Amino acid sequence: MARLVFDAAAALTILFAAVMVVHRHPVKSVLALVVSFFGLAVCYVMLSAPFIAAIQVIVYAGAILVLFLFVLMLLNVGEETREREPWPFQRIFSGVALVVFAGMLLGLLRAHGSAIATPRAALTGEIAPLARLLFSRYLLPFEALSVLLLAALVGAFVLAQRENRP
Amino acid sequence: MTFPLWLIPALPLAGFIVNGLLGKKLGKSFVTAVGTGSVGLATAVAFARILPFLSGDHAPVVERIASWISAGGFSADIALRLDPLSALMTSFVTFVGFLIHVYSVGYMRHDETEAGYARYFAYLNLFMFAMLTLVLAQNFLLLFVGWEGVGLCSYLLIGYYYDRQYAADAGKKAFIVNRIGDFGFLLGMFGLFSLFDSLDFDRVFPAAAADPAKYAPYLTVVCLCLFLGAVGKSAQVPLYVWLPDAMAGPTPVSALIHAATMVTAGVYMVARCNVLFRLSPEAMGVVAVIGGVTAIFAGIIAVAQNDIKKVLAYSTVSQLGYMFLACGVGAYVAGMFHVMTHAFFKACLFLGSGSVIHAMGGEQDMRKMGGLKSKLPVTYRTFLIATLAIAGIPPLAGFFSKDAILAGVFEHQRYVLWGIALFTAGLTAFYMFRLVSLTFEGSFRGTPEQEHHLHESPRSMTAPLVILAALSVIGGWIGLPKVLGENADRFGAFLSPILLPLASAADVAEHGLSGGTEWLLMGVSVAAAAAGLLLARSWYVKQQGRPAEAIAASFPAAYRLVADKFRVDELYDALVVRPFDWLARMLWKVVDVLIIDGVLNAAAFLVELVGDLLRFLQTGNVRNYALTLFLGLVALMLFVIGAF
Amino acid sequence: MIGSIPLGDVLLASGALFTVGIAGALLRRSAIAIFLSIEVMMNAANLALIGYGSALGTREGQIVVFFVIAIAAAEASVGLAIFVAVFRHKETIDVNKINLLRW
Amino acid sequence: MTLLDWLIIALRVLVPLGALIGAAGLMSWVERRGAGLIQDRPGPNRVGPFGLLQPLADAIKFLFKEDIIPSSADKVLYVLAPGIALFSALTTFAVIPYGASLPLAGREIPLIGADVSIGVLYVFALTSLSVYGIVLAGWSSNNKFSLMGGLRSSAQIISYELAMTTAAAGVILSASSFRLTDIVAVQSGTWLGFIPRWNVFPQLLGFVVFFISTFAETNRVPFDLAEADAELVAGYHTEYSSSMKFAMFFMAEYVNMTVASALTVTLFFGGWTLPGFHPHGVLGAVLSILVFTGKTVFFLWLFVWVRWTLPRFRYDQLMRIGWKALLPLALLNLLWVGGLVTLGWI
Repeated sequence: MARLVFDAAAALTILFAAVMVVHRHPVKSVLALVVSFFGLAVCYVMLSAPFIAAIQVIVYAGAILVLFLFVLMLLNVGEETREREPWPFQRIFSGVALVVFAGMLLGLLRAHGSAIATPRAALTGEIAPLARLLFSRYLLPFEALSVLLLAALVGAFVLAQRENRP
Repeated sequence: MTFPLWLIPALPLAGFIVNGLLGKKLGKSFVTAVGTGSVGLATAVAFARILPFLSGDHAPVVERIASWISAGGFSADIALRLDPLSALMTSFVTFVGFLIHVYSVGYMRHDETEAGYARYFAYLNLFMFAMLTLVLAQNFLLLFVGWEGVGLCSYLLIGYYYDRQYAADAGKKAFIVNRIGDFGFLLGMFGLFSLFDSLDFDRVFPAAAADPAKYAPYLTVVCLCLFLGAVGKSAQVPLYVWLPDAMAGPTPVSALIHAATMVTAGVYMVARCNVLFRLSPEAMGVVAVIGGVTAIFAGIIAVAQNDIKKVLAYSTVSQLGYMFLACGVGAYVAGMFHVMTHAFFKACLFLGSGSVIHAMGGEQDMRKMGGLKSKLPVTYRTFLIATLAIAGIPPLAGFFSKDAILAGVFEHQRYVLWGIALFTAGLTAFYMFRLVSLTFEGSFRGTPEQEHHLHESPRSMTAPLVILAALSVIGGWIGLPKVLGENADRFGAFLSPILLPLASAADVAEHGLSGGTEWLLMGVSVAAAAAGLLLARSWYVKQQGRPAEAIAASFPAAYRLVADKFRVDELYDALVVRPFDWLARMLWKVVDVLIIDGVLNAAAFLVELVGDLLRFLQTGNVRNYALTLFLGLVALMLFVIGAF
Repeated sequence: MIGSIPLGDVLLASGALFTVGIAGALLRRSAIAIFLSIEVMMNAANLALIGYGSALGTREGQIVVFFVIAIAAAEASVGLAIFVAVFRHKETIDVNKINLLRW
Repeated sequence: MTLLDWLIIALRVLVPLGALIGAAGLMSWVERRGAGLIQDRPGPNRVGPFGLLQPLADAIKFLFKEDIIPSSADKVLYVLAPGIALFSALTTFAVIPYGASLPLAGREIPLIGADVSIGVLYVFALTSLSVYGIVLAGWSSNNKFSLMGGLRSSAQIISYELAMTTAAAGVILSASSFRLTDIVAVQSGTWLGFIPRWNVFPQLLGFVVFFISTFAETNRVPFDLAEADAELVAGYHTEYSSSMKFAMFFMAEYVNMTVASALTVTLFFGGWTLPGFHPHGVLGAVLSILVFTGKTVFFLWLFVWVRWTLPRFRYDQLMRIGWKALLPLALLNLLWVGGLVTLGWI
């Protein structure tokens, strides 16, 4: 049952990620990605990470992708036009490399996929242990992250400012 | 209350700092107070330390101030030493220095702007600091600091009138020639350190004395290196050329630095290292020969000079040669005795000449002077006394010290050198009385304007003259020869713990001069001096210099040679300066421009070429870069998996 | 019910998602689409982390994912600000046309 | 799991859902009657007693109107947008406990849609999704007024979400749980025998910030800049001319209001609890639902009251209040609660 749900959600995720890549209209791409990330959130729930699932929806779907939409609407970016590539080998090389890469991943998965034994202790969806870990052993990275976010805030503000200063 | 030793050099240093930083703003009176006051205080402190020391047991006192350098096995302290030798040096350096500071107040007052006045006293104070550090140092390294410090001040003060080309050139010349000597001194220090693992006097000298056989072979080299330093600093052949040019500085500077104190630092250093030199007869021989050659060589040049300060400068070189001659034959006490008496009368002579130049409005050529004795009575009398002293007329100071040297040379059976020294003594009397006669006797030969301007110098200038003249008279009485009484040579007795006699007491008894011989030697030297004196008087006073002109006319080539100072500067120019100039040009034009720059340019061209080709990889398209990145990733993964 | 999801499924999904992301990053020309593709790649990595964490019974994977999401937020804000600034000058976000940094 | 279990689950979800939709309809009547009351006029009073059937009449009208899709609109998104809005509004209620447990057929049935461990986060996740409905509606209409409305609204919701989340963090901190049933549980009982242990008392500041933020989140006056009829015609739903899709937006607004009130009650006013009220049995369960409803209705009335009393803010004022007043206040509240928790006072 759980596997079924997970597989379905994963399939949805991949499908809509592919839609995002294929779709020529950026707004549609973003919306496809929203759906994809929803599927991913479901996957996280099934993998007993409900907190991450909620974060995924709140931050990714609720903030980051909204920001993308925002910028798209602000700039009024239209559909991607069909043009000749300035460097024709880009597509061919990319295709070949992608096939090799995918084949390699599959091969690796087939050879080593079951390398890890069944879990020693199944995780529960409790948040408190996660919080304890986050605020004890990973406190320093957590605080560093807050500084990073502040820096990003200031940086984004400066970059997007209109250059009409005297 | 005992003052610490460090106060003696520290006071002039403080004066230097105050005058150097603030002097320009605070005016001449302040600069005068600080400049002379700091040296005066230093003199007072020095005598407060030295007078009790004289009555004590003369045991060396070492006062360690701080650890200076400590690296591996090497360590050097900032430590000062008071022993008979440094006490002697300190006493006359501070005292003569103080007098010359006082004299400078009168000499410089009208000449200079406020800034120049402050600069002058700042440098002079710095010089006092360096010189006192030099004489009080407890190890070679600190001594070297003072050594370099006085060199620096010498350079600064020679070039004091830096807006005059010849003064600036003279400063550079002094500095560069001194560097050659300093190079030797440094090598000598390296040698000492490698031999003794220390540069402390109290460790080097006892170690050397304890095991002469072990160190003697190396010490010849070390001593010659050290002596090279002394040759540079004390203006001996062949490095004497800077000293006559150094007269470009203000006259009090010539008196202080280039007559009384700094130039005797070489003699002091050799005397300080007498323990080392005694172990190397070869080095001693070199010292004696160089000293003798310098004495006569400079004396001959002095005869043909017309510039009053140049005559005194060559005279100084000649007298310094005397001192080294004494050291070279082992008569260190005589050498140091002459250092002291020479400081008195030569300072007096220079200051007197300064007074003359002052009165003449800057004129230095003796041919334009004459008949000044009535116009400058004080200057004339003191100058005459100092001249008699340097000529070696008893019972003035010069007689005793010069006699001690001649006796020392004779005693050690260096008869050729003795002959040279005796001839030089006569020569000295001759050119000094030529100087006095041309300057003070006869009638005035300058312009009427100069004659109108003639006047005696102010009190602050004549007072040091009088004091120094008095010292030129009585300064020799502390070191009377043995024939005048068993305990007459108090000077030798005082220095004996430091300057051990070359031979043991038994040797002295065997080879020592008998009373009769000594009387005879005295008589000979007085006769030589009197001969020179009388000859000069008859030629230049009675016959108005006509015999000298006649001689010069008969031997024009020889006269020109001597008047041109044997053309040594030209020789050096041809032998050293031009080849070096040529080499530098070669290195610049060929090695640097062609070879080094060529290699660099070729490398830069290669980089540019490669960059020209590689830049086509930079398409500016992010997607190309991303693809390249991904291709690299795939390749890397394939490699890791082992698919290759 | 959780333990019954095999790790192989998770990794397969993660790998597929990652490949899709790379394909988007290499083939699309709109800077925004490339950015989105990069986000997809990051999420693929996140999925793998969560999957391994679940399989190993540890929460460290979730911690890392938490950090990744926060950093992605920072990155997105700065990146989009750059796009806005670029668009203001070039009137396009087609990366083929943004190639000033070339010879 | 028997059929009965499935049935119970279905009922637990569907009954409040129906109630919610019904409440939305009722609220449209309350709003208009309230407006009448405040503006000293009757309001709708023709259909049924006191005009109570007016919502029904409106629903029938909406259903039968012609459904127009603008020709230049993006059709898929245009249709999808109101669905997203209503969906996110309705699903939020799933994690809010609306009563004590109900003993029925030998089992205790918790009166909550789904008692999940990340309840509060779930609420915020869905709230943030509600932006999509508005943004997509604005964009897909291909109308500049709609687009401006959509952009304004999304910026507003994202901004106020920060203040709201931070204010709610105080509650989470004092309950040390994201689970809403836990949050309700810690608020039962009293201080000193007569003050209810509701979060509103120690965290009055947090409550004020939270409640003001809910006005912005639901696009209600004084923060209804997205609609702002005077400037933007009707904002993001200009092109949704009175069809069923407009009705869905309309309903979404009232559902959101209801959910926001319920959430405020749950977080700050003890949910279904009352001091001295220990429900047991079916009656107790029913009473607890009534308590919860009563509290919620109070806040719903407050929404209406404010709407017809206060004027609208300017857009820059709105943003300034959100970032420079509410967010710092919420942080202050968090600091205060943190201090209280550290000292062990709550």
